[in-house]
Amino acid sequence: MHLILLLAAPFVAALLLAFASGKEGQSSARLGLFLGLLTAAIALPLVWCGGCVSPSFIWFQLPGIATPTRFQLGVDGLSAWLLQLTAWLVPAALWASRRAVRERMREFAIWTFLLEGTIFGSLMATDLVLFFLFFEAMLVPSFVLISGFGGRRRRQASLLFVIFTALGSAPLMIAIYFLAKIGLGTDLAVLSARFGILSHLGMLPPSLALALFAAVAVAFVVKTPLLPLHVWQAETYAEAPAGTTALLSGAMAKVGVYGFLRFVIPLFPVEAHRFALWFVLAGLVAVLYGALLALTQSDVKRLMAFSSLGHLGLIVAGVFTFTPEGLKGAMVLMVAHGLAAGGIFLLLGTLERWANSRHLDDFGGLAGRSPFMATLLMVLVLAAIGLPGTAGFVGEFLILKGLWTAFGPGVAVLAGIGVILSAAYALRMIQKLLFGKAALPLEGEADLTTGDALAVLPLIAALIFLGFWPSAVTRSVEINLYQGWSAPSSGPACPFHAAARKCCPKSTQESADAAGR
Amino acid sequence: MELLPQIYFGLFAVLALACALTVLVARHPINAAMALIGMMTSLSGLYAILHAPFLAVLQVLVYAGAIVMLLVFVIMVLNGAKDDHTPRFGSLGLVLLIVPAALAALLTRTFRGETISNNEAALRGTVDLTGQQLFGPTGYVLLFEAVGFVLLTALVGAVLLAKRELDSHKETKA
Amino acid sequence: MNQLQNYLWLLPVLPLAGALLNGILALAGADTDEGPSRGLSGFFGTVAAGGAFVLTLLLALSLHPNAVFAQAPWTWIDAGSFKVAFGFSFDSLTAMMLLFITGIGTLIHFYSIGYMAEDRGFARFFAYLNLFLASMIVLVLGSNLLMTFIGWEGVGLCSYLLIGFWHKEEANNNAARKAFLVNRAGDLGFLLGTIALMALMGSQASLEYSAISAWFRDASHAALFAAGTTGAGLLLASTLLIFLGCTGKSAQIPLLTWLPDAMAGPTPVSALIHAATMVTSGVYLLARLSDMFVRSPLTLSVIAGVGIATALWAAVAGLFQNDIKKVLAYSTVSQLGYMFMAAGVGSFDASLFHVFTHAFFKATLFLGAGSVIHAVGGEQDMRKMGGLWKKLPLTFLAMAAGWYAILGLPLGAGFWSKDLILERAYGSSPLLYGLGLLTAVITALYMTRLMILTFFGKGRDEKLTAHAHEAPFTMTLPVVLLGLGALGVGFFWAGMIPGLDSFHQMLSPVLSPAQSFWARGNEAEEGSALLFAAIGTLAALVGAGIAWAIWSKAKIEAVGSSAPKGFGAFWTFFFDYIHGIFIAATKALAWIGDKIVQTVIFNGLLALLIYAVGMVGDAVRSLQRSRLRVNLGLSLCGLVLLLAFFLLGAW
Amino acid sequence: MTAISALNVQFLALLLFCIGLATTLTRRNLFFILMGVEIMLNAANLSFVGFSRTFAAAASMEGLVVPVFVIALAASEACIGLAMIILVFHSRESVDSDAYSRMKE
Repeated sequence: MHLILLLAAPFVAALLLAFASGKEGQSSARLGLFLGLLTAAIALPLVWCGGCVSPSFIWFQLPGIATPTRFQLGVDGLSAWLLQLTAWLVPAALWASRRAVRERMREFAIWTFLLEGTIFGSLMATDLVLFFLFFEAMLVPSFVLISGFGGRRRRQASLLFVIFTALGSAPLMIAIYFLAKIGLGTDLAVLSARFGILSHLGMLPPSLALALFAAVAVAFVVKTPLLPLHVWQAETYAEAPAGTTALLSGAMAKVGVYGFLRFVIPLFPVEAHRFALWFVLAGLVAVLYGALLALTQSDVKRLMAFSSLGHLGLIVAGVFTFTPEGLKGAMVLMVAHGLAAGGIFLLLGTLERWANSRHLDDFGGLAGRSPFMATLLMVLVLAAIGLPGTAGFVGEFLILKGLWTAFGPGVAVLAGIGVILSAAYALRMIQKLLFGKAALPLEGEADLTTGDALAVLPLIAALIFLGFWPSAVTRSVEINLYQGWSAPSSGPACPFHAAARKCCPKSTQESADAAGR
Repeated sequence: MELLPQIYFGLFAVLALACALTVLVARHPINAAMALIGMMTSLSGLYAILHAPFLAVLQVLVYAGAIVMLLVFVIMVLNGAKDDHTPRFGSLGLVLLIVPAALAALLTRTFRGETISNNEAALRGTVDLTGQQLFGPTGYVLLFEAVGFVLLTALVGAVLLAKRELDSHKETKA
Repeated sequence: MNQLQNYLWLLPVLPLAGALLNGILALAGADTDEGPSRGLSGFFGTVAAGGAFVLTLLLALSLHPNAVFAQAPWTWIDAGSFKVAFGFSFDSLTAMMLLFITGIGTLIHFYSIGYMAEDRGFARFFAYLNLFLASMIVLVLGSNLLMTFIGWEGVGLCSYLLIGFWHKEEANNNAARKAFLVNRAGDLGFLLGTIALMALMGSQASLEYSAISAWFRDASHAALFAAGTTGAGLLLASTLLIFLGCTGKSAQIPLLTWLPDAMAGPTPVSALIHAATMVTSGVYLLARLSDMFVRSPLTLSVIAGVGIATALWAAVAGLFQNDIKKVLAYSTVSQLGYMFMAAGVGSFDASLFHVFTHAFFKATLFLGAGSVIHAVGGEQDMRKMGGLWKKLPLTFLAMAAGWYAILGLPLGAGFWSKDLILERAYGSSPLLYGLGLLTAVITALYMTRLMILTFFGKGRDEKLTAHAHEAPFTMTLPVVLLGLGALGVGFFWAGMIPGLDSFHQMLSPVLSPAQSFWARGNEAEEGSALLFAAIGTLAALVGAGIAWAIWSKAKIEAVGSSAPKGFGAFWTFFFDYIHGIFIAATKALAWIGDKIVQTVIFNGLLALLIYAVGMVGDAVRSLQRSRLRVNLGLSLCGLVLLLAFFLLGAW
Repeated sequence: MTAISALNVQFLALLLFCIGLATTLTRRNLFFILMGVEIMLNAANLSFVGFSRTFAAAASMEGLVVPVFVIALAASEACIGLAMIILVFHSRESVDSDAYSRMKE
């Protein structure tokens, strides 16, 4: 029931806001903050509960599929922290946006809650159809948020975003139907247990398995994004309102990585291992490419967008090392990047409002004008580049170690160069924004008030806390609902066959054998 | 095999077809509307001999009595909706006749050899039984309510549409 | 007294608390005209540093020579079989490092109260300084490589913040950024080296220093990295990569360009971070991992080579500088080169001893220079100074003590440590010894030049020197104390005087296994200690004499900026040019990525796609635009076709 | 009951449906289009009633319930449709469906 309550909470919040008076932005923001915190409070116990599943009931029947689609929610170590991340970013984003959105705050909050709800749904769904429903529904609130509250080129950006992500997930839909058709339903637990063995035992033509794998993977490649399907990202992140960008990069992009962890790898262990190196390389290309492009950007939000591209590339690379370090590092880095990038985007939103510009050259000397803002931004940027003592470092180190273990030093060095470059662009940004002399007179309040800082301070606190106690994340990863992806607790990268075997525990192996006969 | 129902069936069937064809080819909408009434009435007769008296009455009351009358009313309001400059059939329209013809041929071919027969145990569709079916425990109460809402919405919508029209007329006149 | 070891965590927490307090003070007082109370933040900052010093002293006194205080409050990283503790360990090496770090740190905090008194960012400065001290303590106190790395990057961050302390000047910011980035390149080496080390140790991988030492000391593991195996490659990679990290932090070739630029920061910062403590952490790390390094002779010879090359290069570069702080910066680089050379010949204890003495005399010199700069109103160009010894007698005396020590004149601190290094270098290779001696001559040359230009002759710029006056008590006291230290601390290990080797005794539990392992492989020739001392003194005197001959009577004019020109510039900025190549390459790549890949390829493809879709859409729309019935008819056609397909297909 | 062939009812419904469809497709007058739709709805109703006679007992009533709803919906459809015709007739002075094809412009 807890999970259903959690899923319902954002939708109920949106409904409540819809009934509330929208005349005063301030009171809408307060209501939104309150409801967001309430939702986050509901999500909080999940960190301790480990794996839990809601009661399941039959939802509807897909035509042509024997097994019904079930409405069931599940949370385990993989999703619990991403849920936390989303749940806590939402109140922060709402609170930080209140001065920028002003009187349209109610609408902004409603759509933000809807976005939160759909992200929750896709993180909790244990059925492919249910997942796909939420995964696609995510587009609607984000489209409205971008095109309704965004910057000057918001319409192009929102269209680009929706077209790319919708096209990307279209093959996923076909693949889901196909999987359901051959794989005894759409329930993830069943499917992941049986489908792997089907392809492993050669009952599935390899080319078909490959096509399905590609269809599923491409949806998440777009969402994450990885090169070359990242074209929508910079434009979208730059034009979306700051609060939404924080959610897009902080939470929604993680759903892409989550998709790899929850669907691609459990369903296609053989293919995933076969193409692991390619995914790692794609991730590293994204790391280097993102860092290099971030070095040349003059638009702060675009700069941070490319930085996100790089970080997510590193995360994907970590996932595809198939080592416990790589996976855990990816998890920690996901949380860390969500917090840090989310916070940075929120602060950049305030800066954008002050300067009425996003151009780096229009800024300068903020450290003298607004020391509080400068301090917070500095801390967040340092966290983003993975300074030890923040969660990002643990993630990056573990991923580096995983890369070295799985693919040797060359790959690790490539990733490391990306890490250096990330410091280069981050410091360039810091220098242009905070130091030197002021370029343009800024409008607005002199500095962040304590109230404004409240949106960001918890993020910083969490970053530092997880920097010293990352076990909170890494231990929970070991709790996994499905057999599909069990993090190997020791030993090197699982080889081809071992992985396939791992995906099929005994009981299901027998049943699959029976099915085979 | 009783003869009387057969005769009635043939009569009503021919009548319905003739009326429908009249609608298809009629020049003036008012003629078509009259033919439509004829078709509705003959269908009502068919329902009656198919043991569905409630539907037969409903058909006459709602369809022939209300819907087509509304149609006629609007045609009259719009002054016969004279469209002398509108040809009866476009040249394109004739080409499109292929579609229904093909559909008819296709389905006829499909069902020609089928054997379906009436069931002796079928119940008679009286008001009583139909009502029980509608509102019974396994019934359609929710759907019925929903349809009620749809009707209400249609009513309000029609009023709004027509009212806006009237308002705009007032404005243009003023 | 053993209860004390439960308070290890307090060592970094004390300055951290100071940093937080000062940070809050700085932010809270930001919108007032005066800024936060200077007395309060100076007090907090200094007390936090002093508290750490007192605690270190108590811990060091209660530490048995062979014992280790250890504390690991929790498991930090937990990824399956790979676990890293959040642990502190306090052994004699740590004790030695911490004593001078916190001791000199406290003095410099005290000095800063005077030096920064006029500055608006007083509280911020103390926050950074305290944060630096906390990071440095973590660096030294950490019980494993990753704990050290927290401090390692932490001090890098503080260095960044403090170099760019006066952030309105673009030059300072650039210097700060350069320092951070060059360090980051080194830090990557550190991390990758750590990972390589774990790969080498395999299933027993642990990052705890005690475990690493034990692993390498265990003779049964020698086969794992015997020549020709993958293990040998891993060992080489690991040691070289970690050494790369050390070159970054300790400004050695090739990652040394940041340190001279780092002089943009306030002078106490230069003294504390960029002379006495942070830059020596590379040497500390080598000593910490000495058991590993001695098993890779190739790496050690690389270290020795890099060390002497850096020492010589930086000493020559020091000759070309006119900025008083730049001279000291290159001098620091040069002295660090000495330390690395010592480590490279397997004499970790000698290298650490030089770290220790160097901390005192270089801090003296920097703080003295700071007093001079303070006295002449912020001018740093030596060519404009002169004749200051009458006006700043105390400062002059202290700096003279520093000068005496760095030259290695008898009984000064540098005399003992430098001679020890040269002696050990001779035992390893006469070439190293010769180059080291040459460096000593040049060191004497530029240091004497500095003293002459600053303190002797006539004041060359009356405007500056006329009103020069001795700094306040808070500034002179630390300078004098450190000056005394520069003269006296050498007696902790006065090799020629029997009984005076407490420093050596203290470190031997940590370092002797590695050094004796090394000594077994490298039979050193023994020379007469007295002879080495005499030659060393002679070299210093020669250098000083030449300098006196050239500059005491020379007419010096201050023209243009204080940066060197001509060949001096080429020599000084040689490595900047090389770094420039990398920067240019990165920029070119970024340009290609931005303008070609992103704009032309990706956005071009996107535009093409948009165009194609638009065209198809237009085409289809023109079909749709015709009559309603046609649309309906067409869709029905489709329906009929579908029906036909299924119905007829079924037959 | 057995008097009337169930198949013939279906064929009648099919023919009616096709005539309605033809009316909708070929006529250009909006009124005729609307009337064609009504014919098609009626044909569907007839089909439902015809099939309902082939079931036994309570199941035979199901087919008689659907037309009730269809009739209700047809009423609302006519209601809205006619209102719209009035609306567009006033704006275009024509009931030619081709004249309305470009609703957008």
